[in-house]
Amino acid sequence: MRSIINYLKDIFWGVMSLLKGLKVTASYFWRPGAIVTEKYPENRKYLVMFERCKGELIMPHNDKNEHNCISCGICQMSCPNGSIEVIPKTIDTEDGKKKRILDKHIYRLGQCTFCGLCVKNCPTHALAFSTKFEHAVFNKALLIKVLNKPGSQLKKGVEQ
Amino acid sequence: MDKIPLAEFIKSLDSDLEIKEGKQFTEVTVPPSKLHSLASQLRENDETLFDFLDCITGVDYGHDLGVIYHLYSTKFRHTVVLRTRTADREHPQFDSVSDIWEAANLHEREAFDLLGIKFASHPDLRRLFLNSSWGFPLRKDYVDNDIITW
Amino acid sequence: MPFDIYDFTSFTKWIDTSLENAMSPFWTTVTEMAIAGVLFILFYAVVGLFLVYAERKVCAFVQNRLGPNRLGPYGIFQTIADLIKLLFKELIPIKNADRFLFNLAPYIVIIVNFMVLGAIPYAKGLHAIDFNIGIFYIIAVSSMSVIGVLLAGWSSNNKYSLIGAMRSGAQIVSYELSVGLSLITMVIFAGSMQLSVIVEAQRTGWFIFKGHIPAFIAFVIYIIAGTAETNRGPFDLAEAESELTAGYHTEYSGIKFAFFYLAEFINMFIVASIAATIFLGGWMPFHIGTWEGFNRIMDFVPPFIWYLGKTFFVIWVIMLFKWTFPRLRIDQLLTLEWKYLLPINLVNVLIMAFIVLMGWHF
Amino acid sequence: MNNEWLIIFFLIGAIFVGVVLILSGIIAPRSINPQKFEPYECGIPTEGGTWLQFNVGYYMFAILFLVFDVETVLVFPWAVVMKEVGMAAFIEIVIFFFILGLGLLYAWKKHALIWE
Amino acid sequence: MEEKAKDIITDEQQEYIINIGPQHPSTHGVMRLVVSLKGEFVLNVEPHIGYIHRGIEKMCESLTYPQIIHLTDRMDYLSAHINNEAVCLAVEKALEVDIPDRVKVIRTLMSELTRIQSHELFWASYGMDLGGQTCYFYGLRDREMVLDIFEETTGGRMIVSYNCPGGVMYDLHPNFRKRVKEFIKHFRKVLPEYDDILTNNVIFHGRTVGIGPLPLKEAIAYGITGPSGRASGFSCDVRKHEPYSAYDRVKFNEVLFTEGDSYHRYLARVEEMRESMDIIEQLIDNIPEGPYAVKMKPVIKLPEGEYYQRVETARGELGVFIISDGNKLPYRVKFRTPNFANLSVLNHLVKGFKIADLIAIFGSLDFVIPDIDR
Repeated sequence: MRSIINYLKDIFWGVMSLLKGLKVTASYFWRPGAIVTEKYPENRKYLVMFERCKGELIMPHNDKNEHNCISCGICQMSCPNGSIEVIPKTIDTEDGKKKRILDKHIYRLGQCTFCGLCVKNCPTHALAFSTKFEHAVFNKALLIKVLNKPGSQLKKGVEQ
Repeated sequence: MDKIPLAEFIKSLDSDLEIKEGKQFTEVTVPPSKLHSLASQLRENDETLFDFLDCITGVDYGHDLGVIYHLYSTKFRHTVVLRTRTADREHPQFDSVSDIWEAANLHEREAFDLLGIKFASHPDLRRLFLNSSWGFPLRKDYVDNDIITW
Repeated sequence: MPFDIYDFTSFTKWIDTSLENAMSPFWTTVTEMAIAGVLFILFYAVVGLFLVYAERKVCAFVQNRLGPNRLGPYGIFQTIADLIKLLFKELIPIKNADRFLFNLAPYIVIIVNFMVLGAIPYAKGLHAIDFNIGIFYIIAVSSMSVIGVLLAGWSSNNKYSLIGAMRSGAQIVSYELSVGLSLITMVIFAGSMQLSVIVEAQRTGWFIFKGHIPAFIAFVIYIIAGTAETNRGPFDLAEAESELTAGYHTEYSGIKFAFFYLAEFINMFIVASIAATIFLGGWMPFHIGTWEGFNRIMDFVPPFIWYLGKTFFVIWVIMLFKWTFPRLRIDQLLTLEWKYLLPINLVNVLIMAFIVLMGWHF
Repeated sequence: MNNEWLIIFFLIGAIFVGVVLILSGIIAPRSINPQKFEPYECGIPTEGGTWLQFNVGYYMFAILFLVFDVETVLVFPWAVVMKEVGMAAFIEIVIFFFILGLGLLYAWKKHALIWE
Repeated sequence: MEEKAKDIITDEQQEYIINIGPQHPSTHGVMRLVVSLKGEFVLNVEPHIGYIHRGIEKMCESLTYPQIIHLTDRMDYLSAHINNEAVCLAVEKALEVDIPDRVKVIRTLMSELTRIQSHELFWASYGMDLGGQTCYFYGLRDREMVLDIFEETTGGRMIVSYNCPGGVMYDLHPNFRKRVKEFIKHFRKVLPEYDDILTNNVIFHGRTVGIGPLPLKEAIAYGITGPSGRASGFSCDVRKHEPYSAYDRVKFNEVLFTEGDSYHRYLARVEEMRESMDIIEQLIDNIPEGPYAVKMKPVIKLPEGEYYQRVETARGELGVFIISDGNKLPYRVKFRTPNFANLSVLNHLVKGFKIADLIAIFGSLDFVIPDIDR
């Protein structure tokens, strides 16, 4: 007798548990408001990324085409993967001294792991992360970027 | 069990052992020949009861190869570090502790794979990650021939 | 009766007579068969494409997603695009496979589909074959699709497929019984195995309401066993994705895979339409007692729509099963059948017989 | 409508599959690569044969199924005439199902209903 | 013909060998299990690993301590933050730096959020392993909320790289508290749905209860830690026994069961999500003010010696063992990763169960393959 009651109980609880599960899924089916899909390519125009999002490394330039990089090479040293290469050049300043300025700041996006050590360690805040996250390219060579814009200058007042 | 009695207790098991109080744990240096017997004593003894093998680390000390065992007791919540080393770089061999702790099986295979340290009477000593023609990459004299440069 | 306004009998009769006037009886039959064949292929394709789309949308909504939404409004052309893609895919012959059986398997599953589809009453007069042993025939033929699955798995020369095939064998030996017994319950009630008679008997009320508790139990068992027979939902052991990657159709590529995919959906449609026909009154409209105004409004909905509505409701339920429950293990599958469904079914048949005998039904 | 209509459904099924297969065979591309014809086993060549003797484990179920399926076939005609014959038919089927149920119970208690 | 007959006879004695992986839906990564079967029953399982071995331990020997941290993200990518924390704690312990309270609380909060998102993914993928595909989407839906919290504060979603020796890289985002509270509120609401759809489901019970039982003695001997070990009754929560960061100031229960089967391994994780929410609720309203990092020397050199630090990741005990020779580069770094240790028990557990149970057991141990391979 006991076993028959248990048997019926099993059936009852089994069916109840299944119905509970069905209740959840069916309720979601009738609630289109719960849909969380991001309509990604369409929402590009009004897509707002979080301000700290580590999309890719950039070197902010102001409107006079000036950057903060003094080509000290700390970012290059602190990068764990060797994705940064700072190529300095020496120029003669107006008062006749030799001065080391940035020639090329090469950034290999394909090697970057977005650890943020370069941005954190930069003494002059010359580097930052942009929120651009669409990195797909057809040619690997395009992943090697030069961060300083052509003809850019060191911002006045940034100490060497 | 406190730290001091633990060291003393291990000393009482074998007075030849070199025992020192490290910053964190009691550290015992064992000659390879005594390793297995000491490990099984530590495991079985009611005073120590190191029933949990935390970690086995193979180390290349330059000229010596060594293995470091972190043992932990789930009852007394204390840890002991066993160290052993050998100068034989060609055929470094220690006794396997995988019969004392089953967990040692994979850890020892890993040490064999990456450092070439053999463990006698290990049930299944094969390369774990790498294929058999590979060198032993965690050795300090390992030279990688296929470094890919960008 | 007011709801016979949509009667296809006169329409088919008219075609028949006008054809007979034009040609000899033999050619009349051939032409009729050709027309029916084309219509059924069209129906098959449309239902298949729609069900694939519906499945995607149902599962997407259940999972808080949008589902296909790129091709056409709400992505309705997605399945057509998929079909075209599958047509353009390479058919890969597998090394050492049993070539004959490998190619035979998709034929079997599709032919079985067609043979069952022909025996289903879609509306009054829209009924290709009306056997007096209709239920018997449907049970017999529809269970053959599992043989296609078995052959596909066996012939593929693939270990996953073989295990999948063996599992489908287990499914044959279990859920056949439950389907049969739950339909027997309703045969007792209707006193006939002819589908058109059964539908006609539900003019005064659907069997699921007339037969109340035992009919409802039979309905639930039928849905469970039918889901199992179609290799779907929590019973998709033969293609158990997480263990056997794709099970019996691992090695099928391109359009051959599409056949199995399509057959699975049409099988689901068949199960649902049998459930709709036998339990939910087929193409009969929904009536409430003697409430004439309501009944009259219901009558104006065409019977084909009623039939489709009921069928798609059952399909929706079966789809929810798939997207809610975890998969059963092989021994759970057999336990469910032999220890739960079969005894309940046997008792249910007796209860139903007793109720019919006593006239306790509505 | 006659029963020879079955043939037409058999035929349209076969024609449907055949035509689509031929169509696909014409328009689908073909490329030869020996690796592609290997059976899929997660990208690793298979070890050992595929068609080995395989322990399917539902032998007892298959026998039981045979028994019960034959019984079901017997019950169908009964179900059709149940209403007309009345009480006698009901009593008969109770006895029939009782014996059948005993058989199932026997198998159950003998642990034949356990997957092995 | 004769030859063929001979083949069949010899075949009879063979086991039926099947590869599961490296390209398989339920190995959660590139891992290969060579399974010997007899019918549907598993005779033996041999894991073949190393498909994504990257030699992190070797790489660490040529990187400075702050640089090592970003590699640990890649081991157990689902407990990325906790892995980072382990290295930081080891370095800080070696240098005997005093860590501000704020950092401790931030780290604890982040660790617990990490644990929740990891267990959510476990729940999601375990449901999918057993065929309940919808679970996957519900789990990911709620996990996205945690990832949003991470992204807002750290800039990374999964690979956060938020720790640095001496503190964290940036301060918490002003929205952090609000978002966490929103998430907890939402999550408390959906957890009963999780239970309805999977935990209490009768099919799920049938699939997992009593499958792959692991007694306490064996759990300890095999070194099974984390929720898998605690399901067997092995009290191995490092947060309880060797509290680090702010775990000594919060109250929480160590989730312990005794059965140790797949169901309880699963249940331990679900319960841990509740415990983690409790911890977060205790801390979220009283994050102390203060600096978010201590100023460290630009070049971190650990004094000569050996340093061992245990932390509790979402999968078990992670041990970071650093041998320093006083340079800025470590001499040897060893990660005692939880998944590597847990892997050793797999063969022992699945013997005699069916191939479907293999998936259930494998899933319930919750492997992250890069953590095994390192």
